[in-house]
Amino acid sequence: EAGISDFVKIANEAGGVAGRKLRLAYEDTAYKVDQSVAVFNKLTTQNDIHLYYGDSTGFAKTINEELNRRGSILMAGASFGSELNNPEKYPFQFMAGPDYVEMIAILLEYIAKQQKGAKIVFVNSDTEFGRDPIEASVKRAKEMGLDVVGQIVTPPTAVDVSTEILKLRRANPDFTIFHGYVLAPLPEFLSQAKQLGLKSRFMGTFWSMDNSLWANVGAPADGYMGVMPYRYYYDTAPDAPILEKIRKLRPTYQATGYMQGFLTAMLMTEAAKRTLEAGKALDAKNLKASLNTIKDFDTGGIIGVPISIPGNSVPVGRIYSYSAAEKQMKPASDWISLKK
Amino acid sequence: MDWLFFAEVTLAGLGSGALLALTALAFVLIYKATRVINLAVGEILMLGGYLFFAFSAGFGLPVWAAIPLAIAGGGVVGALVERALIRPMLGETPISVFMVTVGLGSVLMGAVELVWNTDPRALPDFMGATPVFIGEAYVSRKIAIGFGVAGVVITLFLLLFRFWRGGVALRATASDQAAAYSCGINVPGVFSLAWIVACATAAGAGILVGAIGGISPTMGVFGLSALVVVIIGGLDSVLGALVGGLLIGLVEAWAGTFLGGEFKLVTTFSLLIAGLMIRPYGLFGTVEIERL
Amino acid sequence: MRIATAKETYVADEGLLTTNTQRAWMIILALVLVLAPFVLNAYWLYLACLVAINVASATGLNILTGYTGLVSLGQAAFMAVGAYAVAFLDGHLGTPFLLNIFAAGLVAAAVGVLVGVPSLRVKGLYLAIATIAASFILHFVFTHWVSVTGGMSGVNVAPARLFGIELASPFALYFVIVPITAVMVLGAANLFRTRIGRAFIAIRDRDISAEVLGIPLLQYKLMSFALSSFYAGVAGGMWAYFFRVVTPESFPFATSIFFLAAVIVGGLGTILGPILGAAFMTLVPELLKYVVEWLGPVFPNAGAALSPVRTIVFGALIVFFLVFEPQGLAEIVRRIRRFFHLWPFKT
Amino acid sequence: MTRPAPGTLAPAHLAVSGLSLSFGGLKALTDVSFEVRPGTITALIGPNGAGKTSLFNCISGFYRPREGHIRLDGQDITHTHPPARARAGLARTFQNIALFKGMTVLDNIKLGRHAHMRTNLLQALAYWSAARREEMELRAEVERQIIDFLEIDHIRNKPVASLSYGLQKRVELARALAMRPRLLMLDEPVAGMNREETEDMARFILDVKEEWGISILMVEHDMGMVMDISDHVVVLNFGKVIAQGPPAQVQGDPQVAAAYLGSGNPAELMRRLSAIGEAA
Amino acid sequence: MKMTAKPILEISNIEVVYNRTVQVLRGLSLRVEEGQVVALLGSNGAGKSTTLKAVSNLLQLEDGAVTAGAIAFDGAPLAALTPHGLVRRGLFHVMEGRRIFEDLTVEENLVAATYALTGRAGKPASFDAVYAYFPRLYERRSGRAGYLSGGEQQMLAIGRALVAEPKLILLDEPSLGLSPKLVEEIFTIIARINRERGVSMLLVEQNAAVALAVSHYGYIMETGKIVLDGPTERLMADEDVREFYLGMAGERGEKSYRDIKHYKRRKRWLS
Ligand SMILES: Nc1ncnc2c1ncn2[C@@H]1O[C@H](COP(=O)(O)OP(=O)(O)OP(=O)(O)O)[C@@H](O)[C@H]1O
Ligand SMILES: Nc1ncnc2c1ncn2[C@@H]1O[C@H](COP(=O)(O)OP(=O)(O)OP(=O)(O)O)[C@@H](O)[C@H]1O
Ligand SMILES: [Mg+2]
Ligand SMILES: [Mg+2]
Repeated sequence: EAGISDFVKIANEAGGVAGRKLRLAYEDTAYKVDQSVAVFNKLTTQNDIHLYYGDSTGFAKTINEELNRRGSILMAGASFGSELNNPEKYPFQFMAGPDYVEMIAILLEYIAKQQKGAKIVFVNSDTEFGRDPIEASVKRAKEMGLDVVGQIVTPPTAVDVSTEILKLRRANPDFTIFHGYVLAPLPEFLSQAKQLGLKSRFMGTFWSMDNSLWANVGAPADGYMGVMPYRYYYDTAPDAPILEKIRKLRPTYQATGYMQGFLTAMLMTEAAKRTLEAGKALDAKNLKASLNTIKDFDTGGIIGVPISIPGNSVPVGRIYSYSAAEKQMKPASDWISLKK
Repeated sequence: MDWLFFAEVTLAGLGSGALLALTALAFVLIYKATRVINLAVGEILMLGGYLFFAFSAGFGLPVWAAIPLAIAGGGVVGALVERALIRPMLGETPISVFMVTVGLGSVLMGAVELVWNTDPRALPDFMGATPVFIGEAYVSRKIAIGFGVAGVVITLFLLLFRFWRGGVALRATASDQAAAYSCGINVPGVFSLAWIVACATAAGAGILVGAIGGISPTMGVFGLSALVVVIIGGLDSVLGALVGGLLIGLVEAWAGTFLGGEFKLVTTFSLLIAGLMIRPYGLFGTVEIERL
Repeated sequence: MRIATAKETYVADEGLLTTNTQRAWMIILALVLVLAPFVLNAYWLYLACLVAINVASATGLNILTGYTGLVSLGQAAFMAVGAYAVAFLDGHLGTPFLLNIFAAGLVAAAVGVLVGVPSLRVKGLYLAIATIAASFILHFVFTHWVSVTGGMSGVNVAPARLFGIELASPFALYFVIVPITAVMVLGAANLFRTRIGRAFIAIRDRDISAEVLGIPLLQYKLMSFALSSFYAGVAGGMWAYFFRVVTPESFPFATSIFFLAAVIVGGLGTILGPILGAAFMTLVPELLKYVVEWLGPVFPNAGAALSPVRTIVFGALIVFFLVFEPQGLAEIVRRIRRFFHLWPFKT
Repeated sequence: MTRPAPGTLAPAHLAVSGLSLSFGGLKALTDVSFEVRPGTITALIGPNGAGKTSLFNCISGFYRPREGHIRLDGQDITHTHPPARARAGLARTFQNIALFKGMTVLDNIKLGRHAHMRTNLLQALAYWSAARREEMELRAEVERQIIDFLEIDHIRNKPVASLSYGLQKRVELARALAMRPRLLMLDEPVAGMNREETEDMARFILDVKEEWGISILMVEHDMGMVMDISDHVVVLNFGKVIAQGPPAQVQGDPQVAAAYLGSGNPAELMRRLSAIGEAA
Repeated sequence: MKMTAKPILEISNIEVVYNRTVQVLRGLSLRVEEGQVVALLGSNGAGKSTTLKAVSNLLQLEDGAVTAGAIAFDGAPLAALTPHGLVRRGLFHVMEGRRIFEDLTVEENLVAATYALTGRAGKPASFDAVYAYFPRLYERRSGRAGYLSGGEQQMLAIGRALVAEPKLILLDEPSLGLSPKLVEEIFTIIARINRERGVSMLLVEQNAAVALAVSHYGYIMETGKIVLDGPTERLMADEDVREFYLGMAGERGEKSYRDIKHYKRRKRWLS
């Protein structure tokens, strides 16, 4: 939310979109589907809205029918649900990053480079979020000649994971890929794995990749890796002017969600801009069309490479690894863009 | 079949079962004295975890100070809740009081979110990391410690109710407040005591659970699993809490390992229903008298 | 002669609306309901429909919990069953709207009976927990019976059509949802003027002596379960047509809590209760948004704090009502009525 | 007062033979046999814990006897369900009042008729003519026959919870009468009532017998009343029948006196008690 | 009976209201003197139990309240004391309808009663006396009290009072549901407890004959007021008391229930 509003501010200072100013209407939704739907109806009846930023996968799915019915709004969401990355079913939605399958694909690319035929275990929580990419990823891993030696599912309310650890110990992989967790029970996994001297390295996806999460996990967190589509707040790479702007705007650390929002707003605006410049009406179809025309687009450094949006997602990412010493995620690879 | 593996899984199950039992104890104590199922136990457990977090990570107090403080904090909450919400509900239907605790849980959860926001956190590690080995079998240190603590506390309560007439007072109060008064039992006193002790216990359990699984505003759901335990063991039986806890712990461990994690919940819940059909008041629960 | 006159008075005395003022109010209410959609905007219509759906489900739960004394925390699961039933019928068989809704009720009722079977042996809060267990098991079915439920990703529902008209917008749906709910509420009101309603209440108050007085316990407990989950099923069916997609996440356990809360806050064992309760519990979070907006200038970052505040308010409301008004909103209304002697409902 | 005349109901004949019941080790009833003749009042007396209520519970089907038979008009009902027995014409009141606290007096009484009504779920939901008619008939009948008869019209619409003990007992009787009983079982109908109310209740019981033509089985500790109004007395002690016969005869029985009646003579007792007074 | 002796219980025109709406007691006054047994008679719903609950401070549990008047126990105003405090000071209330703890065993019920002794010096409580008075309870001592028969429960209720060794016992219908023989025994016991241990008693009882026999002084209440009181001898001579409470028809002595007329003569004091 902060990310979006900041971008809007910046954009408007820069003269808005084709002379028009962007207006931001915001409502919190507590990630409850019916809440979100209520908000959607509220906002869309109170203001004439063209671009909408929603929250959960559940909401994206629930509201989709309504979007298609109205055909006036282009929506992006905080969710990277791979299911949403389907232009036929979700014509008027997109996400400012790779979907979960693509995230794991990026991890796999990295692993494949590191070690041929590495042994992999997938660990996911038994939730919609957690199950999302697993099937596809296992398939892909096999295709890539990687050896999937185990799949572990933890119940949604898992606190104690020692039985899962025991399984992991038996499987003894080179890489363990977590999905469907934010933090718990990862620290317990890592520390027990250390206790047992497992050689495996641990990897995760977007939601488990923010620094603040790992701040007071301490030693066990060291070396935890994962895929992140954006640069971090503190990244001072020369080709990232926009991060300078952000740091000026907000002196303190901003979480990865901020970047997500910021980029989403940027892409939406870009789409709107292109639509208006083409002199078309701001309806969902045109917006989406012009969004898909985005090719090798420079995000001002939020993403290290120029991006394109072939479908509903931005299949780009980079591996970071956590350094307990500096309490920061550090780049561990180049930018990896998947080509379909 | 890999027996060592089986043994390790079993041990792990017993370990987490003990934690469940400890939490279940909180339910039992309150029910014994007030015939109330306190669904907020889960949230109080969470609060315990956060209090510990605040005292140790926040104010940087040493662990030996933070733990008792957090537990005491739980007790205080218990006292306040009992005085402000439960006592006015005397004589209302059990459902209403049950619902009050549900509301309470929601309030606590919101409050925690407000203060510490929603993202999960890890507790500073205070249990050390060197793994425990029983024979060949590996046991996570934290689980082992949790098992020890839970075991001691529950045994303590078992002895207490066995040899102390206070146990009678508790049950008398639950059974008929007016009559309890007329026997000279300090009914409000009994109520407060039960709530304070129970909530303190829950807070303590929260520290253990948090140390293992980390803390987050949603960790209250752990209370739900503990509730299953109490129902299987019997709402008003400390022994039931213990046995039920270990039982569920084992079942979950085995189901999780040999069927797969997604089967843990279904298995326990099916077990719950089957169990109730056979013993409607749990393994050790007091059977309600039905007479004409 | 006495009989004749007596009969006269009894008929009147046993009516739902005893006084003319009550009838007058009823008519006014009806008019309001009919005219509402023409004045309300899409947002408020959306809420109106949502309230109606929740009222239907809450009324069902009230039959089971409020009148028969069997506490259930499975209402959400029963709604889900209804919703999936609609999705399946609509998707695979393409049967007509009203039939699907009705069928949804029946399917849910069947499941309800199944879940109710333990209720003969299992009592009170033990039963409540058993229903929780049942609803989690159902949830497992929803996520794993992919061929019917579409698993985690759920199933979509085509817009409802009635007499060739497509009912997609809240405006259109309002005109089917609200009447259906009204009929269901009326049914409940009638039920408790007859022997069956009395039997339910008797079971609530003292089930064993009820049996000795000639009420077959199991049959009636199951009947109550069936009826209440029928209501849930129909509500779920309407929900499905309203949101047009059903996923396991559509009816989380929290929803069951929500309904129990609604019934209790509204007033257990009254017809008016669940109506008020459901409306109240549905609208408060929305009103809260306006409060926050209104506070916007005062606390700039109120928006961010909204969701925890909403959680707190939700809980605080339940607590507040139970502590200060254990009989719920219905009791307040009754007091007002006693004061003014005119109100539509005879509770 | 309009006199009820449900002549359709013939008074029932109850025969209990060789009934035995035990709870774990405790033998509550052993080989109990007795009869209730049509249209008579039979009193069941005995020390506390003798098994009177348990016997009632066996007859109304709440307890399952270990041995023996219960026959109503010759047909064996030992193994039928309680509701079936209610339909067959067994009605009872309870030692510890068992009214439905959530209902008004009227609804409590109406509930008694449940087993004899037909309305099904659908009719009930729609309150169709059938259902409506049935309810109206019931209401009229209850008003005319029962409420007037027991003189409780003034409390018709009160919630039973707020009534005093005596009135609650009367409502219980009303509810039992609404069950169209042919055998009425009363468990301590006048316990906790003073002389005056006892007289009223006695009057009602007699009327029920004489004017409604209903057989009555009654447990009661008030000897004055039992001896005055009952036609036949059965004495139970430790679950066994130790004597039965006409009141006078039973009262004379030394065994009964020893086990149950005590001195049996208030005047004598009063002398003894005040004697204790002097002693101090 | 001299009214000068020190009262252990003094109720001066109290009013009691339930649920802030139903007024039940209307200015009721009554006193129990040290060592006396006082009988309180009255028809159903007169307010006898309410009076006792008011004395033992248990009204608020039923949403009732004393709205006027004062009650003093052993010289001290009662309003200040908690219910359990009262019990520990020696006022024990045997409640109507045998309120025993169903889930506890018989013995545990007695243990619960020992809480009345907290804060009092003296030997540890023993239940021998109780079991001596009620052997039946001894047989069933380890069984759950809820399964006792009505009468057995009544015995247990009174047994608890014995354990508590109070100064004043409030007895609410102790004979309820007891066999004639047991009624005699119980009242003999009551009389003995009073005469031997000097325990004062306020006795609510429907069996007027025995009640008046054991007591020194009697009150008769109707609809929340005392309508007649006096030493028992005088009450037993009263016309109405004889007819309505003792069932004596004029001179003919005991009258039979069989020849009760269908009309009722109304009590003089009600008109
Ligand atoms: N459900 C039960 N479980 C165990 N014991 C029971 C049960 N019901 C009754 N009893 C025992 O059986 C005996 C008879 O009980 P019952 O109630 O029939 O006596 P009663 O004749 O009715 O006595 P009272 O005149 O006091 O009511 C008593 O000793 C009682 O404790
Ligand atoms: N909890 C209550 N709420 C409302 N009214 C009550 C309550 N308890 C008693 N009453 C009313 O107060 C009046 C007196 O009740 P109480 O029980 O004191 O009478 P009683 O003299 O003890 O009668 P009984 O001889 O039947 O015990 C009755 O009319 C009763 O309806
Ligand atoms: Mg009995
Ligand atoms: Mg009384």
